[in-house]
Parts: sequence; structure tokens; C-alpha cells
Amino acid sequence: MVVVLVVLVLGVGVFRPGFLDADNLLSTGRNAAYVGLMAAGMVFPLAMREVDLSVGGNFALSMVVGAVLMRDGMPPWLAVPVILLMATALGALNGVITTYARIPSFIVTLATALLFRGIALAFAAGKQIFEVPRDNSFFVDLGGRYLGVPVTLPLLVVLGAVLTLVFTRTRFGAQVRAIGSNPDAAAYTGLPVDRIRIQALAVSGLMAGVAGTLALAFFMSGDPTLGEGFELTAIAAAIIGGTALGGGRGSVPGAIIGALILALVTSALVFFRIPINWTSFATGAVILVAVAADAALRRYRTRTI
Amino acid sequence: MVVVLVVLVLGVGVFRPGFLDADNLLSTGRNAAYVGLMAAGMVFPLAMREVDLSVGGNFALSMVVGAVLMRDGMPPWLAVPVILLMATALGALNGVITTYARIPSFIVTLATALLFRGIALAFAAGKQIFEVPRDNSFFVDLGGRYLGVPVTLPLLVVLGAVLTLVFTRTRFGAQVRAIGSNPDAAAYTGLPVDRIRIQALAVSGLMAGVAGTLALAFFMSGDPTLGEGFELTAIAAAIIGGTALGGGRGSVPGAIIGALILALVTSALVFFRIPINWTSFATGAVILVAVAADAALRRYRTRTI
Amino acid sequence: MLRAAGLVKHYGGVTALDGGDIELRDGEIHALVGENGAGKSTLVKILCGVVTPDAGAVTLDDAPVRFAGPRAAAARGIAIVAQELSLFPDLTVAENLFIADLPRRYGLLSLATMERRAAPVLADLGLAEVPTRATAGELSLADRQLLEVSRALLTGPRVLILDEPTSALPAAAVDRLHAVLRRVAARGIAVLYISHFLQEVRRVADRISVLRDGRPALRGVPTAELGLDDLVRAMLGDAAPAHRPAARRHRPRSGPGVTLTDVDVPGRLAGVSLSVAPGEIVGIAGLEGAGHLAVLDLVCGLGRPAAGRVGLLGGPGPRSFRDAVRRGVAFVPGDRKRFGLMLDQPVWENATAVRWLGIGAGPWWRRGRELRARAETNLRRMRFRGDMYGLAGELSGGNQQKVVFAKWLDAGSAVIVLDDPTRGVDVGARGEMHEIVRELADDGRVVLLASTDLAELTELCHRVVVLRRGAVVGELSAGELTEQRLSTAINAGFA
Amino acid sequence: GDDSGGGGDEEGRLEMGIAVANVSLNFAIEMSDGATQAATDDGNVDFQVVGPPDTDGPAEVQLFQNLVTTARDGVILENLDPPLFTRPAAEAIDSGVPVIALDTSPTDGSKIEFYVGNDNYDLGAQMAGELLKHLSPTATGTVVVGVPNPGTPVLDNRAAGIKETLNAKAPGITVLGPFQTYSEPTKNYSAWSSLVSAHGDALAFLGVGDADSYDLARLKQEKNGKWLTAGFDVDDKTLQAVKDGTNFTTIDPEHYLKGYLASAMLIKSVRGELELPKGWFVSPGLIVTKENVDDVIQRGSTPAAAKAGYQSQIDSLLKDPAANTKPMDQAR
Ligand SMILES: Nc1ncnc2c1ncn2[C@@H]1O[C@H](COP(=O)(O)OP(=O)(O)OP(=O)(O)O)[C@@H](O)[C@H]1O
Ligand SMILES: Nc1ncnc2c1ncn2[C@@H]1O[C@H](COP(=O)(O)OP(=O)(O)OP(=O)(O)O)[C@@H](O)[C@H]1O
Ligand SMILES: O[C@@H]1[C@@H](O)[C@H](O)OC[C@H]1O
Ligand SMILES: [Mg+2]
Ligand SMILES: [Mg+2]
Repeated sequence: MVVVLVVLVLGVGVFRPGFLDADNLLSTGRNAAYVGLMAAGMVFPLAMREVDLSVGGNFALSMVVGAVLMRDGMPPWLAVPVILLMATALGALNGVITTYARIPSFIVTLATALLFRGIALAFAAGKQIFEVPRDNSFFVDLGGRYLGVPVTLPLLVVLGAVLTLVFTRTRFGAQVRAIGSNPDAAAYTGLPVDRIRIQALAVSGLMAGVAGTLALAFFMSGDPTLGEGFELTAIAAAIIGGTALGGGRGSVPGAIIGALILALVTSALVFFRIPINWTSFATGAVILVAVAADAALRRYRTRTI
Repeated sequence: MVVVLVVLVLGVGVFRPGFLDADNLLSTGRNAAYVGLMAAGMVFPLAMREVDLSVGGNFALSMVVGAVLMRDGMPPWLAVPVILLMATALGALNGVITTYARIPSFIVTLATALLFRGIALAFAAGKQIFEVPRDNSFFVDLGGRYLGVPVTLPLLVVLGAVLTLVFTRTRFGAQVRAIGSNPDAAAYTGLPVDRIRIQALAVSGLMAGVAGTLALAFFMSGDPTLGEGFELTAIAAAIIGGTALGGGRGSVPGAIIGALILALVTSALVFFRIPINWTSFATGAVILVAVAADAALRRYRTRTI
Repeated sequence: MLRAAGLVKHYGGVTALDGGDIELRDGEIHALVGENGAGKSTLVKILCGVVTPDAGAVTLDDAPVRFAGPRAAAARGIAIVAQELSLFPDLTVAENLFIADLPRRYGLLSLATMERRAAPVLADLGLAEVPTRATAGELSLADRQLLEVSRALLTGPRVLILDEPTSALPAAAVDRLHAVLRRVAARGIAVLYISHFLQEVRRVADRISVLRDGRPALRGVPTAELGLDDLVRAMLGDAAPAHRPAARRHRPRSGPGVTLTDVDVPGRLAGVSLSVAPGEIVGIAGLEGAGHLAVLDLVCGLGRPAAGRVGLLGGPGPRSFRDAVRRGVAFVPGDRKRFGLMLDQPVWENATAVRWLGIGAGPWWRRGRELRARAETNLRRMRFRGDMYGLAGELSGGNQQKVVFAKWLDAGSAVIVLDDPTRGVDVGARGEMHEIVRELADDGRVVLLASTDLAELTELCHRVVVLRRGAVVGELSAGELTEQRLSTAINAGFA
Repeated sequence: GDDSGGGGDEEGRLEMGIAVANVSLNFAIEMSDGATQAATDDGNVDFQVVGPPDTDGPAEVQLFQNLVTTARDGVILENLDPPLFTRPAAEAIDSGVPVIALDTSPTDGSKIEFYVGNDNYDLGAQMAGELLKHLSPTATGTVVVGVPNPGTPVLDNRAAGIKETLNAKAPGITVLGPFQTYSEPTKNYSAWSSLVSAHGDALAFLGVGDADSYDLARLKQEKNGKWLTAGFDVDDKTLQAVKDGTNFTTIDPEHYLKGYLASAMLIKSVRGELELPKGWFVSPGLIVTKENVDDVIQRGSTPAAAKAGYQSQIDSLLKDPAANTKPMDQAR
């Protein structure tokens, strides 16, 4: 993974040195952070054989609700816990519906994606909400840079580390992996499968909320149309990073690196001046090559070790 | 399923008789047919634990290639086999890459979706292609109506029946289900897992091509931007129709009915004059309710039988 | 003391239990035996709260209990090792051991605590070598079975229930397990032990109960009062075979069979040569990792030699598993749940999968009637007890194994490779299956057999090839083939 | 009300409506607001708006077909993908429902004969002209043009207008692109961010879509860019960026006005008060700069303000529709 990431960066850099410009790499990283955070959260449902297609909607709703609260006078830093609580609750709601209506999470979250984005639309009444206190430290600091580095990036690293610990070293994480690994045995062993499902979807909701909060801090406005299609990119990033759709296995750092690779591919193509009608083709082709290379590399390594 | 479909139609019809207008129902059905055909094809990869996210791209490419061939003078009916062959080959290509590069089909088809659509864009030079011989029977008959019924609809029924037979009554169908049920056991039973995977993805490619052909006949133009997001709707339709994401089970008629339900929900909302800011919300909510009702009904039935 | 009385359980039209009862006394090992499908696992599932009985009562220390689920049972000190392995293949050994109650330190899993607590139990069962950080899916079937036993022991139970814990275990591991169970019983714990190895049962149990068709045939009779024949009669009733069918005369034919010539597989086999002729039943034996399973893999196309030659029916070695199957190799795997069955599909579809779906014989469309007829014939030959139209996952363990055998029988293969083919199968059916294997050999098939059950090897094989550390160390043929000598050869080699 | 409708029922109440490309973006909302206002002004029209949540051609086709079964007296069709509507529009017209096109010119076989839309090529040219006001006549360097999604005629025409005008009027300037900038706003931001890194020495970055405008502004602030930036449409954030001088202009296709005009003329023609001319009714656009941005902001604050703001234009344009109408095949 990391190898592919580095090869990609350096490979492009050789031909287009401007790509290696610190500012370009940092901005690309920051832009990838939103999907990266969602991908990190997505590892939890995926690892237990569930999926969350509502992260894009949750992301948009978080931004809009945050912007509305701030516009209407709530101190931004106070609004943050409200946003995160709401996003987590919506994630949990996905889990509750999946569990109690007994519908696959694919369908539930496909519908709640519309639902959440719909609430955002209704809330914003079709307008962008930008009358927020831009001079507040929430926007200046959280949305800005520190020593030239977008604050979002260290946060991504910290949150990634925390989620990695949660996934690999906590009881909750182990239960998530256990359920994904063998659902029958998990039920048989008496693991609280329903509760864990709700919690796993709550985690992915929370991360959508975190992404929404950071995007709000950066873009300084709430916009209900944001984040469309993010769910697929986030799932793809998680899978590229080694999470199995079939459950049981997952990697939070892998998911984040997966998101970075996808973002770098798009950005790199810009440096090669791909004509607009070929952009889509080139993006698809490069992703395929990058992922195939990664897969081949892994096979090679496990074979030689 | 059928119950939910009928209740939906009649329920809306009671309040908004205009909804029951034959013409309205027929055009809604026809519009659902494209996703319905893709959902029917999608049953094959899903039932063997694969997924095809490239059907939207394949659909667009089929339309564009068909339109270009017809514009450049190929007799439309002659272009049809070319389109279908190409769509099938692209589906098979998904299978070949998945098998030999050993990347999950989720990633492969996410990338080839971009690739196929990219080729369509490049091929069409970014334009919508509508300089086709509209008086040809391909457009007049295949795209038109017969005795007031859009020809697409009986075709949907026939193709649905054929695919149902293939899925339930042929060796290929049984192999697909066997692999989805337990891939390891299938391999240890001597099934040609790789070949079947390629064939299953070819089937879903073919159905995308069929949908593209029918759409071309109806819309009388090729448009590289068409069919975005169809893949998720098709997967959702298949799941609503009783196909398990975890493989082993599937239903072709279920998938088609699933697509009809999804289309009817959207269409019904028009008749209730939901304010536009709330349509997204209402769509999500009604889908949830419809699917939950269906699930509850099934449980009730299996309990009483 | 855990007691159950008058347990009744119906699954749809099937009566799994019809008045089952049992009394587990503290400090005693109580064995439960019975034919496949007699209701043993069902009884056990009721005891530990997995299944709710339709009638009957369970009492713990004379107080009635009704467990909401296995967790509730576990909370009262009832631990179970289920018949169908219920490990988490993606989790580490340590996580598997403690999944029900993971020890933590500062909120994080404490690997150190897990290792400390697990070490003595793992050592007792001979798992000391297994790294606790390895994922369970990488372990052998035997190690996984022992891992489950370890997991149950680690909960510190007062009632320990083991549903066929030794079906995949080699003899040495069985002995270690028995030693552990005796020690556990000595501490006052009640043990329920289910097995189809009647000798083994008689060795370890203080009392024995027998279930027949869901009803008790014997209730907690002290082992000393029971002979082997009494047991068999209680289990099978009038159907009990009067005598063991005599081994038929071995008539090897000329013609191509299976040959290995100076075969090397890095890390598994070194310079192995052997050949099996049509009509022969040859056992391949060894300790875990000795290379005997690698031999089976080569014949089935699951591996290719780095050096040397494999010959299959006069042709070259198989290129792949599928190639092997299509060229006439049948492989009955030991791990039926993973490699053998589609649990969510009907039995008859499972039983016809090799011929129709694997080899591709028959028309491309489904001829259901014909398929069902074939399935029925083969299943009847296996003494299958269950609903052919039901799902494979709803069968008792032994009957599942029969389905796996039946689907390979259907293929009509010339080379039959068997890996623990009678795992979990009751004595009666085991005898029947052995008879079928003999018939296959008489019919001129090549049969290769690996088994953790030494009795199976001695009863069935014309000769047994023994491997140690990837090399053939000797061969025992008809006259010299006894369990004693085989065990010595496997463990110590030929002096 | 009653669903049967049909031209001129008892009290002259009309069942009409508009289908828009989506119901979430400012441009579409403005058009539907304008169209709805014209119906309200008539006083006796039951007017319905339909559209998919996100831009989605086939979904809009379905909604359009549903709409023509209820709004039997007339339907305005706004979309970004005209070929899709060729047959559905023709079928609707054949069944007796008057249909006119809005924003994107209809295709040949659609049987739609009246279209209200901007001269998008000219809007692009105007943007180029505005840019040249901020550069010295002999300026040399590059200008990067971005288009959110390929294959959308409205946007392609704008890009062509920019490109061809700059090539003609400023020989020292090399126009690069158009490059794909994606319509989802965060992806749009990323795309521009990469474009700016890749062409750090460019004179200007010009986008032809709505997200381009405000994302370019945010980017310029973030990077303290010295380059010129501008895009289209009058989303709130875009107007803010013009007001504070970040973007030198935004081109307003005056969507509200377009929607109002289309709706008003359709209603009049259905009532028999107006013979609709055949062809393309050119709806004007506006160059928004620091000078007039406050008026535009005021105009966009409420539907009533919009009505007031556009009233004089509405009156004059409606006086003689034929005078503003060009042959359909010239639409661009
Ligand atoms: N979930 C189920 N659904 C339907 N039938 C079942 C189910 N579980 C068990 N049965 C049936 O109940 C009967 C008793 O099964 P059980 O598993 O208790 O047998 P057993 O004595 O453990 O056999 P074995 O020695 O093969 O393990 C069998 O006929 C089996 O098919
Ligand atoms: N659940 C069941 N229990 C008992 N018998 C069954 C069951 N299902 C099917 N059968 C038997 O199988 C026979 C064929 O059933 P059915 O017609 O459903 O199969 P089919 O798949 O149509 O077969 P074919 O492919 O030959 O047409 C029935 O006559 C019945 O005796
Ligand atoms: O101005 C609008 C543009 O911004 C949008 O992207 O497409 C439709 C146009 O009318
Ligand atoms: Mg059992
Ligand atoms: Mg039949």
C-alpha cells in the first residue's frame, strides 16, 4: 500500500516536479481527508459484513446543521459536540433500523442517505448557508493551517491512530471482527451482535460527522449538495486498504492510505493535462493499475516471506 | 414483493386516481426497465458474492457506440449484435481482471465504470450523439409502442423469464449459486470457479448492453453521461428482490419487481405534490417503509406457513 | 449437578428429541452416545441454552433453570465445545480464547494477561507451540478443535460439555485431552462427553447414557457394567450388526494407479516414492506435519512437486484440483463445513454437486427428477438419516458427513482420496461406509486413506505407508497391521 | 384538485408545471421560482415543480412523464440533457400537452418549437471580455478553463465562448483546457487545487459552472493567489466573492428571469392571449461585478425581491416576444 503510494507520488514527481511541491501534496492530502475519515469509519461496518451508504448524506447534514447553528448564534465550538452527537445518532439509527426492521444495511443506508440529504436540503431550503462567524477560531484554526500544514491532516493522523487502536485493541473492535469473521459463532458465543452492529454503524456515522465538521471549518459554509458519491469512494478506499467486503478483516490505516491513493490519482492526472474527455478513462485505468500493482506486490511478499 | 408492489400502486391510486392512468403506469414501467434489466443481470454476480459497479458505464458506452455506428451508416439492426457483443465482452473483461489480477470485483468494476464511461466520452468527443436514422424500425418499433404498450415492457418480461430459467434451471445457474453458497466447497467440488465468475460478470455486462440498446432505441441518442448511479439502484433492486449480498441466493423476477417498486415510489411522490425541498426526504422514507413492510410480510408468512 | 428430564424438541416435522434426559454429577465424566441424528447435539444445545425445548425441564442444583442463551448458561458456569467448530478464523488465537470476556488493561485488550492465563491450558493440551498471535484460520483442524476445548476450559466452568471433541484428533492428542478431563473432573466439575469412538468412551467415562431416536436407551449406567456389545445394541437396537464384516481378500490389479516417484515438495516432502494399484486401499499415516497430507494434496492437484514425478492413472500428475476431479479423482475432505457442503442448500443438491456441477456430466439444463433419484440412491447407500429436501445445515453432524461422501460416490471416480472420511459418523454407519470403500476397491478403484482414527486404518487398509518429517519411513501390510504397531511406527518410526 | 384537466376547464383554472434538472442547486431553484411566480401572477394556475434530488437525466425523464399526466395544460421542460427528452416530449405533445423548453435547446425530433434560453456562447465571450479588462492588452501567459462535467451542451458552449474570444482578442494568451472540474463541490475544489498547483504561473482560472465560482474564490483566499478567478451563477457564496473582490466577476444567466419568461409566455399562449413564436427566445444574462453585485444580492434575497428586481425587464421582454426570438438552429 505504502509502496504504491510512494511510487505514485515519486513516479509522477519525476515527470512533473510541480507535483512534489509541498503545498500541492498537502492540499491533496487535506482534500482526501474527508473521504479518508469516512473510509476509516467504514472499516467498522464492513468488517462486520454491513455497509454504510449514508455517510455522504450524513456528511452533508452535519455541515448544514453546523452552519445553521452557528449562523443562528451558537458558538461554533459548542456546536461541534452537537454535530458529532447528531451524526453518531444517525449512524446508530441506521443500525437500529437494520436490526429491528431486519432489512439489509445496504438498503437501509441507501434510503437514509436520501433521508439525511433530504433533511439537509429542507433545512437549508435549497441555499448555501454561509453567514457564519468566519473570524471565530473554529474557522480560523481548525479550518486553517498551522506551520503551513492544514490542521485537518494531523487530525486525520490522530483520529486514524485512535480508530486503529479501537479496531485492533479494544473489546468492541474484537467483537466487530468476530462477528464479521463468523456471525453464527458470534451469536452462538452470545456476543451482543445487535448492539455491536448499532455501535459499528454509529462509528461510521460519527466519522461522517467529523468529516462534516472539518469540511465546515474549511469551506466556511453548509451546503446540502456536498458529499455525493463519497460513500462508494470511501468503501473503495477501505477495500483497497485491505478490508474484506466479506467481513472479519480490516485496516484503518489502510483505508486512509486507500483514500490518499485515490485522491493522488485524480490530482496527478491534472499535471499530465489530460483532456476533459479522457479524464474519466485515465482515472479508471490508473486506479486499476495501482490496485493491481498493490495486489501483485502483496502476493510477491507473502510468497517470499 | 408483489404484494408491496400492488399495495403501492393501488394505495396511491386511491388517493390520486391519475396515478392509475394506464399511460402513466406504462411509462413508469418503461423507465424502470433499464435498471430492471441491469438488476436482473446483477443477480448473477451478486449470487456468487461478486458485484458489478460498471453496469452504468457499460450502459452509457453501449448507447454511445450504438449511436455512433448508426450515425456513421451502419444499419441499426446490424449494430445491435455489435453492441451486445461488446457489452458482454466488457463484462467478461471485468471477470478476467478480477480473476487474474486478484482484485475484488468491487474495485475492478468501480474502476472499469470510469473506464467504460471514459471511452464513451472520448468516443463521443464529449457530445450527445443524436444524428441517428430516427425513421428506422429500430427506433420506431423497438423504441416505440405496440398496441399502446412500450415494446420495452414485454421484452423485459421475456428477458426476465429467460434469465430466471438460466438462474434456476441450468447448470451455469446452479454453479453460480453453489459458488456463492460456499466458495471453498465449490472449489473443492471441482467447479470451474474462475470461468463461472467471468461468465456471471459477462451476463451482467450483457444485460447492461441490452438496457443500453433499448434505451438507445427509445431516447434515439447516445449520451456518455447517462446511467450514473444506476449500479447502486440495480444492486438495491436485486437485494430488495431477495438476492443476498452474501451470495447463494437470488431471484431474477424479484430484482425486476424491486426496480419497479423503486421507480413507483419516486413517481408516486409527484402525485402527492411533495414540496421539492422534501422530495429527497420523502423518497428515502417511503423506500424504507416499503422495504420494511415487505420484510415484515415475509416473516409473517414464513411464520404462519 | 445439572439434570434434564423429559426433553422434547421438534424441528418442523422432525422429532429430534422425544423425552431425552440426563443427569450430570459433579466430579464425574458422563458419556453420551447414539447414532447420527439420535439427538445428542440437540440435547446439548438445550442444556446450554442455544435451543429452547418444546417440553421438559432443566435443573441446576435442583433449581429449575431456563437459559435465554449460551451467554446466560455461561454465566452459570456451563461451558460447551460445540460439534461444529465455532471459532473466528480471522481473529488471533488469544482473541478466540477470550472472546466472550476479553481481559483489558487501561481499556485496551491485554495480550499479556491473555497469554498468562492461556499458557497452562494450552500446554496441557499440547498447544504450547501455537503462537497466540497467529490467526485461528491458519491452524490445522485438530489444533482448532483443541483451541475450542481450551476456550471452554478457560471460562472456569462447573459443567463442561464436549460434543465430539476428538473427531479430528490424532491419538496422542486424545490421550492428552483425556488426562485433562480426568484432572478437571477430579476438581469436582461435571463433564458431558459425546463421541462415536466407543472404546475411547469406555476408557474415559464414569457413566454412559445412550440415546436412540431421541429417546433414552440407557441412563447413566456405570461404565464397568457395560460391555462394548451392550453399548452397540443399545444404540442400534435390532439393527445392530451381528459381526464385523470380514475384510475381503486383497486383489490388486495390474494397470495404472497412482504413483509418486522421488517427489519433493519444499518444506513438506523429500524424496517420497510410493505407488497404489487399482483395487488397493492404502493408508497414508503420520503425525501432524509428517507429510502424509501433502501426499493427498499432490494426488488431488492441490499442490505440485518441485522435483520428482506424480503419475495419475497412467497420465501426468494433475495440474489443479479441477483437473484431478475431471480425470477421475474423488476427494472426501475432513473439514466438511468448510470444504464439503453448501449448508444453505438442499441435501440433494449437495449430493449431486460433484457430478453435475464439478465434472459437468449430464445435460446443461437441470433434470431435477434424475438428480434427486441419484441423490437418493447414494444417500441410501450411506445410511443417511434425514430429509433429502431439507437444508444440509439442518442435518446432524454425522449425516452431513454422509452427504459429503455421497456426493463423491456419485462421481464414479477411479481414484478415491479420503481424509478422515468417517469423522463424526456413528459405529453402524461407519461400518457401512467402510464396506462401501471395500466395494469400491474390489471394483478396481485406487483408494488412498488418511485418518486420525488408527482403527479405521487397520480395519480398512491393505497396507499403510508411514511418513515422518516428509519422508517414507516404512510400510505395514496386512499381517503386521495392528493399532499398536501402527501407533509405534507413527510416533517412533521403525527402529 | 381534479386530475383530468384539459385546456380550459370550467373556471379557466390551468394545471401546469415545470420539470427541472434537480431540486438542490441554486440555478434550478431560481428557474423554478421564476416559473412559479409567473403562475402565481396569473392567479389561476395550479403549478407544480418536479425534479430529481440530484442532477439525473433518466430520473428527470420519469418525473417529466409523470408530470405530463397531471399538468395537462402545459409543461416547461428544463434539463441539461436534451436528447433524452426527444421522444418523451414528442409523446407528451402528441397527447395534447403543450411543452416548451427552458435553459437547454430541444432536439429536432422532440416536436418542441419554442425554447427560452441564454446565449451561452455569448455569456462565455462576455466573461472573456471582462477578463481582458483586468489584463493589459499585451498580456502574455496562460488562462486555465474548467468545465465541471463533460458532455453538457450549456457548459460546453460557455467554454467555447471563452476560449474562442480569448484566442481572437488576446493573441498573447494561451488558453488551456477545458479540464474536468467535477460538479460535487469538494471534488471541484480538489480539482481546482490541483490545477492551480500544476499551473502556478497562470494569469487566470475560469470555470463555467456554479461550484467553480465559489471554490475558485475559496482557493484564492487559501493560497493568497494573485491570479484572477471567475465562474458562473449567483450562488450566495459566489456573490460574496465578487463583493469582496476575490472573483473579478461572475456571469449571471439570470435563471429566475428565464424561468419567469418561459412560464408567463406558456400561460398566455395556453389562454390564447399570445401566439408563441417558433424558435429560440434569447434570455439575457448579466455580468456581475463589484459595481452591481449589491443589486444582484438584493434581488436574490427573496422571491418578492426578485420579482421587483426583474419587473422592468420582464415587462419589456414580454412586450414583443417575436422580436427576441431567433431560429432554433442558432441556439447555443
Ligand atoms: N436446525 C435444525 N432444523 C431442522 N432439523 C434439525 C435441526 N437441527 C437438528 N435437526 C434434526 O434433529 C435430529 C437430531 O439431530 P442432532 O444434531 O441432535 O443429532 P446427533 O445425535 O447430534 O447426531 P450426530 O451424531 O450426527 O452429531 C436430526 O434428525 C437433525 O436432522
Ligand atoms: N420438499 C419436498 N419434500 C418432499 N418431496 C419433494 C419436495 N420437493 C419436491 N419433492 C418431490 O420432487 C418431485 C418434483 O418436484 P418439482 O416439480 O418441484 O421439481 P422440479 O425442480 O420441477 O423438477 P424437474 O426439474 O424434474 O422438473 C415432486 O413430485 C415431489 O415428489
Ligand atoms: O448555469 C447553470 C450551471 O451553473 C449549471 O452547472 O448547469 C446549468 C446551467 O444553467
Ligand atoms: Mg451431533
Ligand atoms: Mg418440474
